[in-house]
Amino acid sequence: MSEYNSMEMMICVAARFMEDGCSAVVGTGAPCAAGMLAQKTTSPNMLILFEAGGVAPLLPTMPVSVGDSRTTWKALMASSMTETMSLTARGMVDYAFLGGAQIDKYGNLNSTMIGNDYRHPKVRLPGSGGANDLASNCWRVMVITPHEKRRFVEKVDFITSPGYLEGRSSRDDSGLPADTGTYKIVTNLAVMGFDNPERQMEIETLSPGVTVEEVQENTGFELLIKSDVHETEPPSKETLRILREEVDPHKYIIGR
Amino acid sequence: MSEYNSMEMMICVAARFMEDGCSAVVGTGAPCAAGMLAQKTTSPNMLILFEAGGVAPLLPTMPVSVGDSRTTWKALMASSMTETMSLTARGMVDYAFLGGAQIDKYGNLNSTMIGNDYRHPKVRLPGSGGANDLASNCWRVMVITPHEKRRFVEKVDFITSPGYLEGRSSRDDSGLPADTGTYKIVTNLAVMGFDNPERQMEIETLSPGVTVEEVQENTGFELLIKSDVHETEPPSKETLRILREEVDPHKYIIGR
Amino acid sequence: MKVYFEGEGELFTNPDPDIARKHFRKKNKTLVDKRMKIEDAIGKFVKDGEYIAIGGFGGVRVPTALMHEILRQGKKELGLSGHTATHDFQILAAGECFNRCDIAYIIGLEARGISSNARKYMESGKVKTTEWTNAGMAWRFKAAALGIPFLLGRQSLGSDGIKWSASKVIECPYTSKKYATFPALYPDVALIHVHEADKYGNATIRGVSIADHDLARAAKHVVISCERIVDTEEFRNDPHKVMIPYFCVDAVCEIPHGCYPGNMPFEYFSDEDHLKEWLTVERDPEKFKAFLDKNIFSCKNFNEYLEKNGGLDKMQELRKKEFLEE
Amino acid sequence: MKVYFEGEGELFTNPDPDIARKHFRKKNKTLVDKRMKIEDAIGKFVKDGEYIAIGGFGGVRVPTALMHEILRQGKKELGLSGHTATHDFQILAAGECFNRCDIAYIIGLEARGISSNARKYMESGKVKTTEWTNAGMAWRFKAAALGIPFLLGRQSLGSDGIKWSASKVIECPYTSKKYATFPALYPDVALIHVHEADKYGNATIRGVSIADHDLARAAKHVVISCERIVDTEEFRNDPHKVMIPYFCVDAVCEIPHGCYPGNMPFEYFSDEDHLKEWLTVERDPEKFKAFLDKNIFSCKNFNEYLEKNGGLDKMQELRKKEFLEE
Repeated sequence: MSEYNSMEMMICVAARFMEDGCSAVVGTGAPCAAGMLAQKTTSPNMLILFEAGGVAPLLPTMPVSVGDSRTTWKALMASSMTETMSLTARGMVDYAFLGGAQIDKYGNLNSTMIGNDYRHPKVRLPGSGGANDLASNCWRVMVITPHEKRRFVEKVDFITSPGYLEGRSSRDDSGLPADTGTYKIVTNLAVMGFDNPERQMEIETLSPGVTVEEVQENTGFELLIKSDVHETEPPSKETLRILREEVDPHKYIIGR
Repeated sequence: MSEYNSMEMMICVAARFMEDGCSAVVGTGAPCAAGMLAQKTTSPNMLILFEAGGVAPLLPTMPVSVGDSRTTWKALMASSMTETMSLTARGMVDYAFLGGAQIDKYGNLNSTMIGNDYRHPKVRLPGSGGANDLASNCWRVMVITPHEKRRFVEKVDFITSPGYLEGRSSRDDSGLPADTGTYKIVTNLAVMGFDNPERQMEIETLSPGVTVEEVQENTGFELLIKSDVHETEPPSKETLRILREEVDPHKYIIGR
Repeated sequence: MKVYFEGEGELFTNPDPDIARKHFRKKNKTLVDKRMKIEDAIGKFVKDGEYIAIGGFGGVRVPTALMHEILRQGKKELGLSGHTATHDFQILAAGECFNRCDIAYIIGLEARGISSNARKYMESGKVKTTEWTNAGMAWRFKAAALGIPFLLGRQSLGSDGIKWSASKVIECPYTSKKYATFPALYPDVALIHVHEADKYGNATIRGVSIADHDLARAAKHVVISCERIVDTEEFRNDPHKVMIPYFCVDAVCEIPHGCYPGNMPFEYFSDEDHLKEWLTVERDPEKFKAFLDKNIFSCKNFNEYLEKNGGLDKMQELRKKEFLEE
Repeated sequence: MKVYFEGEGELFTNPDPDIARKHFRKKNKTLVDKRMKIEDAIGKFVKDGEYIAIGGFGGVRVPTALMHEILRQGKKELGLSGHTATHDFQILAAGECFNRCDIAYIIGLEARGISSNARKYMESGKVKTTEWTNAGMAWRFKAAALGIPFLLGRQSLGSDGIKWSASKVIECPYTSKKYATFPALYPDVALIHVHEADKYGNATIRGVSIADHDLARAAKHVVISCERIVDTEEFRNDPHKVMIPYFCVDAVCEIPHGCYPGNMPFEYFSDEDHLKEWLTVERDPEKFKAFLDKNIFSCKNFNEYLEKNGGLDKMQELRKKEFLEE
């Protein structure tokens, strides 16, 4: 594990899921790095969007805000939030990258509050921002997050951004668009998906040297385990070089 | 009557109703001439709009289309139909100028079809265009039209643009915004309004030399007559000069 | 939440965003060269029986060249969005290309008069119609562009038009007031003439955009004709210019003067004489047939049509007229 | 047409377009000079107890100078649209200016971290909240701008947020599917910082417009601050530039660098050091009070704040950073 840190690993693994020619709304930080890396490796024709209105910029550096001027640097459009959000509603956007303080076994995300009373939160968090919107209308949600027991909970205190809600058909039943939902969770320990009838989080691949038990120990609920679970392919030297030299030379993200 | 023709008279009279600082969506032809004349006389601060998106142009000549490039000549915005129509929906537009093949005693206008079967019209007309939209959402509708019996009918064959529908409160009951409706009908014979509880067409002023009987003879239904009916003030020489020299020097409209 | 009323008009397209979503998901989001010949663009993207919508405003920024090609290729049984349709409607009626129409404004050419041939076609019983308004149609494109099944409005309430529309009148659950609903319109194809486009389909419009911002987003396929192809750098250097992004667009045809005899704002004014000729010659079916043969069916391309109607001299004259230099 | 569900959240503003119509009817459509001092603009148009909305995107194109003035004038009990609110929220929370808030995004400064003071204020029980999303709030402004009482969307469906929103879930009468409704939001005042405006209030924005196109149309009053006043001719010579027309606007304040320490696209980048200082100093209430006194309350105008934080040198440095010349 000494050849790369876990942030580098997560970014490289997440980037790999971006098939060529896909479209994605990315945020600041790791998602943006993953998007930029994908464009330089697996998905040269990827369409990168930012929720405040940046469309297909030639990102010169990492943005500090999803609305800052980097997101429209040599862009094809400096549009609006309404434009980006309506693109997701029309089904034009394949991927959204989201995070949260908590994630549960159905891939629901919480970024609103900790506690059990909305009117009196133990801890107030920022709220949805555009996360709920993207989780509702993009085809697939990607999550890049450190794997911690306090973060991976049986049930989130507040569903800010919907995953599969209570599993099975409950997402569809709520009225959310068909065939959408949380796609992959990329952590320092594993890659997990929901490709099962229960729509529960399931270990698909394990980071090099990590065991199923170790993942389970760091998770607050019981994970499903895919029958063919195997090791996550580590990032190639070339991919790491591109990430370090071209995507994040100042180590804003990968230096964390 | 030899000092001006009836088109000149109607334009001058209609322009007079535009109080200073009002806003109006105008069409091509007489309405546009009335708007331009008002700007040069009674309403120098009038905001002129065109339904296809022209906002506050410095009209160099008469447009041939409500979307042509004259409607955005030195304009403040070359916007969209959505913009103009949403302005009317928000209550930002005082006046709309409309016409039609038929008008009835409640000020309803027909520009869709002649006949009594929509599926088999005797004569197909262009349809609403933006007329219904403007009649629905602008505060006041102005009509400039020749006064003919076949045009002024008891009941229009088809309500394209709503006036007071069946009179009394029926316009409000339909769900149309409160305090809106047909305001003045300016013809070669008279100016008529609807300022009565029945919301029926009522003679307010008569063109010089015209009698109530003459107006009634040219109307297909019984008109109400305002108690203080009097003569329409004829256009002043200065107003006529501006109309002829500055508004329509090529006599596109007033030469008809 | 009450539904007070439902119009009897037929919905010619399905307003369900989920059907559109499946299509849009598959749309190519890659920067690929979409320039093609007009014959190929119309041949590939306008199919008999499909529903088409025309950008611009009747005689303003209309894709005349694309429509002539539809006639030459003999497209039939199209559905048509009659949204502020004037000369565009006249052309497609001349070819009897459509058999159903959402009507906001048809057969007329605004102040210029009525197309007698288009009127005859609409009175022939050959065309199924549903009745709307300009804002109603703009709202329908807006709903589609927003990915929602309908938009509210108060236009149409109380009119006879709403009876022959596919609007419904509902009670607003917030205000308890009546509002009409305008169902999303996702055309199969939109044909839009623009000022400039790059080879990928990024396109910029000057002058009024009418409903084309939303139309380009609502349509399942978009064919762009443009006055000029420009380099993508022009857009990347000023990302406020693009009104229609490339991923909405399927074909780009460079056709200078492609809106003639219409008015292309900031380029050339309408040829009022030629539009008058259309209106006049239509009254005599024999002459009209010859007129169409000459101006459309016998033309190998759009330039031949332009040449037959004054060529470069006329184009320069109309440019001067646009800039009030006549 | 079923209503499946109604959120428990309070509506802080009335979504009825008829109430807004009465106001908009009276708005001045005359070209009058609306330039005024920032003190007068805030004094006249931001009244205690009213509902305000801030343009821009938190740390991008925010009207910092206008917000500082709100604190200096001690405005209280405002309603606030917490739409992509970051540094703007932090400032208004520092002044405890609001007591109710529509929340889409608050207390955080995106990747920079959480404002501990803003969090404390939101956890204090002093602020009533209703929960939304970024698109939900954008939809609410869009509905208001279109003059309709609500807009549909599928965002929020299935989430806990919708329980604390004022959305309703209805059955679409066309598709029989579930959609959430987003009630129109007509703020009493919108504060928007722009690149250029003329003295009448016509305003142009570069970079992303976020929801400001619709916000400017939804608000009953609009106060514009701008980097530069320009002559109206600039707009008349290119009528594609104006995003906010004069008749929406009530006051125009020329305040160069008026968005500092935020990022003004194509002008200057954000001052990340100063934003970090805010986040750091907030953790110590005493220090934070002194910081606010220094940077806001004791400043006679916005230039004094700029001078205290680096003055012209800093402004030039941030301009270089914007153009990647650092």
